[in-house]
Amino acid sequence: MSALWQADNLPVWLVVWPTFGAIVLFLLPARWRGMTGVSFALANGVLALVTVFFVMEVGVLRQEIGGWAPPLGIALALDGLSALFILMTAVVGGVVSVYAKIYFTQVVVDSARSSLFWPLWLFLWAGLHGLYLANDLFNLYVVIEVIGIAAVALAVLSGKTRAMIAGLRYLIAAVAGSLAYLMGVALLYGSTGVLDIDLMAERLEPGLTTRVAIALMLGGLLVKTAVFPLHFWLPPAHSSAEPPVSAILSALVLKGTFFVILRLWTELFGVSLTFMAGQMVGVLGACAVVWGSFQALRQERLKLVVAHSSVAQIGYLFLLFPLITVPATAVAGGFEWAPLAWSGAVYQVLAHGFAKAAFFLAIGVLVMATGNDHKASMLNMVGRLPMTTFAIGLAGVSLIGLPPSGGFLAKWMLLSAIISSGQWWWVPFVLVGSLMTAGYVFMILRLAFAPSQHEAELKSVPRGLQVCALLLAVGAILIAFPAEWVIDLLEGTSTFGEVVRAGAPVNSGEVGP
Amino acid sequence: MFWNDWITVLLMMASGFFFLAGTVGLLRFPDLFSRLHALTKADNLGLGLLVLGLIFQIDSLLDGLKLGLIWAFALLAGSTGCYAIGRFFLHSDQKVRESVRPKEGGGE
Amino acid sequence: MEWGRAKAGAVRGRTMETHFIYMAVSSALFSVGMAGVFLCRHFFKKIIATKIVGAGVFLLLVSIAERDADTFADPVPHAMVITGIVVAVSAAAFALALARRIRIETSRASFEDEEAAE
Amino acid sequence: MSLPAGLLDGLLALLLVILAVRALIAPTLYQCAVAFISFGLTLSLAWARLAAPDVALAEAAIGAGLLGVLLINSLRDFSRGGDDASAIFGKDLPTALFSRTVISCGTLAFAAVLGMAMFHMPEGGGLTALTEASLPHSGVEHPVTAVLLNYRSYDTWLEIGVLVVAMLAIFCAGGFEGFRRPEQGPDSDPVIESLARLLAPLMVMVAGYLLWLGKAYPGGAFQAGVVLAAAGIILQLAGWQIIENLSTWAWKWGLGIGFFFFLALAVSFMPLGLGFFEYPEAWAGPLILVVEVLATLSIGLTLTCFFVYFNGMGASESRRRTR
Repeated sequence: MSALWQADNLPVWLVVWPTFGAIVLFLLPARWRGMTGVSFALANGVLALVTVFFVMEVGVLRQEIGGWAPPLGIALALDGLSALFILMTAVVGGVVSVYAKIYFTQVVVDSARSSLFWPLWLFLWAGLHGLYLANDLFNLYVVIEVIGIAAVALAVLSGKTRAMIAGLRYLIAAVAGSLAYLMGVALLYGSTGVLDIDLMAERLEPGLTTRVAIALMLGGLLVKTAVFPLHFWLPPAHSSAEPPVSAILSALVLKGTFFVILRLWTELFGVSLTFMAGQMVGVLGACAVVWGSFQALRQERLKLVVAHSSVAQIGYLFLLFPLITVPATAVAGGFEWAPLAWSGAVYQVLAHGFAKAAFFLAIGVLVMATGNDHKASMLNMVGRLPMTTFAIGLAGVSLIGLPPSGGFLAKWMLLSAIISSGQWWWVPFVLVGSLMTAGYVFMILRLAFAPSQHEAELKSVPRGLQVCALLLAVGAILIAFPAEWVIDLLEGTSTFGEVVRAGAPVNSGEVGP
Repeated sequence: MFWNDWITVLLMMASGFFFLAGTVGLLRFPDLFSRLHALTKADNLGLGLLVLGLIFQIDSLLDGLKLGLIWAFALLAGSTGCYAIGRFFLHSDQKVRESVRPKEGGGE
Repeated sequence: MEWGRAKAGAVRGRTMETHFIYMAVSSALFSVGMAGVFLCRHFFKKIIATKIVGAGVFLLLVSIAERDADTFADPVPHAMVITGIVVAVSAAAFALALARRIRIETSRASFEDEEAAE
Repeated sequence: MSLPAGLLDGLLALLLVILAVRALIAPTLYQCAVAFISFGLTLSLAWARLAAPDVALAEAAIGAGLLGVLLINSLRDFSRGGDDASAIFGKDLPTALFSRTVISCGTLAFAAVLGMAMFHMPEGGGLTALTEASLPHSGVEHPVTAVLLNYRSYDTWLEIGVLVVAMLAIFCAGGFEGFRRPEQGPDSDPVIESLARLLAPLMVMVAGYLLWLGKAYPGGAFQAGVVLAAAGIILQLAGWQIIENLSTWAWKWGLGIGFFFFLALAVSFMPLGLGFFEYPEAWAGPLILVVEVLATLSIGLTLTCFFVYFNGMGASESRRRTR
C-alpha cells in the first residue's frame, strides 16, 4: 500500500511529472511556454535530487504498476545506475532548458515553430525517465519510440531543408532499429513467455533463438546509439539541429540507448553471450573511436567536428563490453577490474554528456555572433568572446581526457581496467583516440588565439547563453571530484562491477537433453 | 450435407464466377470506364451472391441483417468510389488519361 | 552443441501447424522489409519498407499468441501488436510528412539526390 | 490442420510476400501505394486466420486504411514531374544483375536464419492462463481489452502519448502549429457529399458500438477511434472542414484529453493507498469505459488531424507555387 507522497512512489512521479509538464505545455498558448517549461525543468531537477538521495539511502526500488505483479503487469525499477542517469539528465536538461528559453525568445523569430520545442522536449524527458526506470522489454520499446519520434521532431525544429533531410534519415534508421529490437523481444517472449527483465533472465536458456534475438536487439540498439558503422545518420542530424537540440540529442538521447544496452547486456544477455561477442562490440567501439576522430579532424564546420566527435566518444563506451565479458573458463573471482571498467564507462557517459552539451551550446553562441560555424570564424575569438572560448576550452579538455576533468577520470579508469584485464589490445585505440581528439580541439583553440587582420563586427549575444555553456563546461571538469560518491551511488546497481560469464549455462542442471 | 449447404455452394460458385469475371475485365478491358464497369459488377453481383449464400448458413435474423448491411455498404462505397474515379478521369488532363491506357503486349 | 539441444527440445512431436506458416512469412517480410529500408532509394519506398518490417514483427507476435492459445489466444502479444501498429503508423505518418516537405521544398525524392545536388 | 485451411494459409502467405516485394519494386509510386494497401488488407486476413480479430480490425483500419490515405494523398506531391519511383537498386550500379542476385541471396539467407530461430523457438507458454485467471478482477471480460486497459495500461497510456507526440512532430515537419483555414472554399461534389451525410452518422454509431463491444468482445478504443477518424476523413473529403473550423482551444483539448484523463485517473487513486494505474476493483469496469470513451475521441481526432494537416501541407504549397 502506498500513499500519494510516499517514497515508494518516486518512480511514478519521475514519469508523471515531465509527462504532465509536456501535456500542459502543449495546451498552453505559445507565449507562455518558455517560462512554464523552465519551471517544469527545474522541478525535474529537484525530483532528480530527491531520487538520488533516496537511492543512496534505500537502494534498489521496484514498483509494480496497476497493482499487477509481473509477468502480467509492468514493473519499474530504480537503482543506482538509473539514479545517476536521471541526475545527469536533470542537470544537463535544466541548463539546456534555460539556454533554450533565452535562445528561442530572443533569437529565433518564428515563434509558432520554436514554441513546439517545449512540449516535445518535456515528452522526450519523460521518455528518458521511462527508459531509465523500465524493467519490461515491451515497455522499453514504447518509450524508445516516444524518445525517437520526439528526438527527430526536435531535430527538424529549425525547419531548414538540411535538417529535414537529416531528420528523415535519422527517423528511418531509428524506426528500423527499434523494429529490429522488437523482433528480438518477440523471439524472447515466445521462448520464455514473459516480458519482465528479471523474470526473463531466470527463464532464458541459451540456444539459436536466444542468440538471434540478442543479435537483433543489439543491432537495433546499436543503430540508435550510432555505433560505427551504423552511425551514418548522426553527424548530419546533430549538426543541423538548433543548438539546444543538438545538446540534448548528443548528451542525453544517445546515452539512453547505451543505458538500455548496458542493462540488457549485464542482466539478460549473459546466458548466451560469448567472449567473442564482447570482443566484437569492442572492435566496433574501437573503430568508432578512430574513425569518428579522423572524420572530426577533416571537417571544416565546427558543428560537424563536434558531431563526428560524438561518434568517437560513444565508441569509448563500447570498450566496456569486452572488459566485462569473460570466458566462462576464466578463474572465478579476481575480476577486480570490473568495477573500474563500469565506473569508467559511466564516467565517460557523464563527461561526454556535459562536455558535448557545453560544446554545442558554445557553438550556438558563436554562430549567433558571427553568423556561421566555419572554423575560420573562430579566429581571435579569445579576445572577443572570452567566456565562450573558455567554455570550448574546458569542454575540449574533458573530451581529450586531460586532468583534472571528468573525461580524464573516465579514460584513466577505462585504461586501468583494460590493463589489469590483460586485454592490452584496446590500449592503442584509447591513446590514439585521445591524441586525435587533442588534434581537433587544439586546432579550434589555436584559431581562437590567432590574431586576425580584418574581423567582422560581432552581433551581441545574450549573456545568459554564454553562462549556460560555461556552466556545463565547468560541470564537465568538476564531475571529476565527487568520484567516490558517484561510485557509491553506482554500487546501488544490482549488476555493478560484475562480469558476464560468457557461455556459462545459467541453469546448468536443467539445460540439455 | 444438408440442402442449405448445397444452395450455399451453388451461390458461392456463382459469386466466384462473377468475381473472376470482374477481375479479368479489370485487367483486360481497354479503357477506364469499361474497367470500372467490370469492377463494380463484381462488387454488386459477386458480393451479393456471396452474402446470399452465407445467409443459408446462419442461425439468427440479426446475423442475416448484418450480412445484408455489409452488402449494402459495399454497394454504396463501391459505386461512390467508381463515380469518384470516373469524375477524376473526366476532369483530368491528357497526360493522366494516357497513363491509364494499357500497354502494348498486355503485360501488367 | 546448442543447436542440437534446442532442436531436440523444441521441435519434438510437433506437426506442421498454422502458426509455422505465418512465422515463415514473418521472417520473409522482416528480411524483405529490412532490405528495402537499406536499398530502396525513394523516400516513399523506404517508408513502406519500414511498415513491412513492422508487419513481419507483428506477424511473429500474433503467431506466438496462436501457438500459446488455450481457451483463447494469448492476449498479451495481441495487445503489444495493437500498440505497435499505432506507434508504427504514427512514426510512418511523421516520416511521410517530412518526406513530403522535403519533396515540396527541394523536389528531392531520395537521400542520393541530396548528395548529387550538393 | 486440414487441407483447405492449409491451402488458404499457403495462398495468403504467398500473396503477402509477393505484395510486400511488389510494394518495394513496383515501377511507379502509385503502384507501390496500391500494392501496400492490398498488403495491409491481406495482412488483416492473416490476423483473422491467426485468431486475432482485434489486430485485424486495427490493421485494416490504421495500417492499411489511414496510412493508405496518407500515402495516396502524398502522391500528389511526389508524382509531380513524373511518377518514376526509381528502381530499388540504384540506376548507376554497373552490374545490376549481379547486385540483384547478391541482394536476393543475402535477403534469403537472412530470412532463413531468422526462420530457423523461429522454428527452434522453445515454447515459453505465454501468459494466456495467467490472463484468464485474473480476468474476473480486471473489470472487463475481453482478455485483450483487459491487457490493454488494465494489466498493461501504462504501455497503452504511453502509446496514446505517442499519438500526441506524432502530431507535434508532424507540426514540426509542416512548420506551423495548428490548422489553416483554406483561402478558397472546397470543391464540393453532390454524390460524395450525400454519401458522407449518410455514412458519417452511421460510422459514429459503429464507433460507439465497437467501443461498447470492447468490454466483452473484440473491439475497443483503438478500433473505435479509427472508425471515428474514418468518419472525420470522409466528411473532410466531402468538404466540411470541421477541424479547420475548430478553435485552437478545442482541438488542443480534443487531442490531449484522452492522454490527460488517463494520467489523471492513474494517479487519482494513489491517495487512497492504491498504486499507479490501479483502480478499485468494483469501479474498474466503469472507469475503463470512461477512459476508453475519451481515448476514442482523442484517437479519432488525432488521426483525422493527421490527414487534415497532410492535406493542407500539400495544398498550401501548390497554391504558393502557382501564384
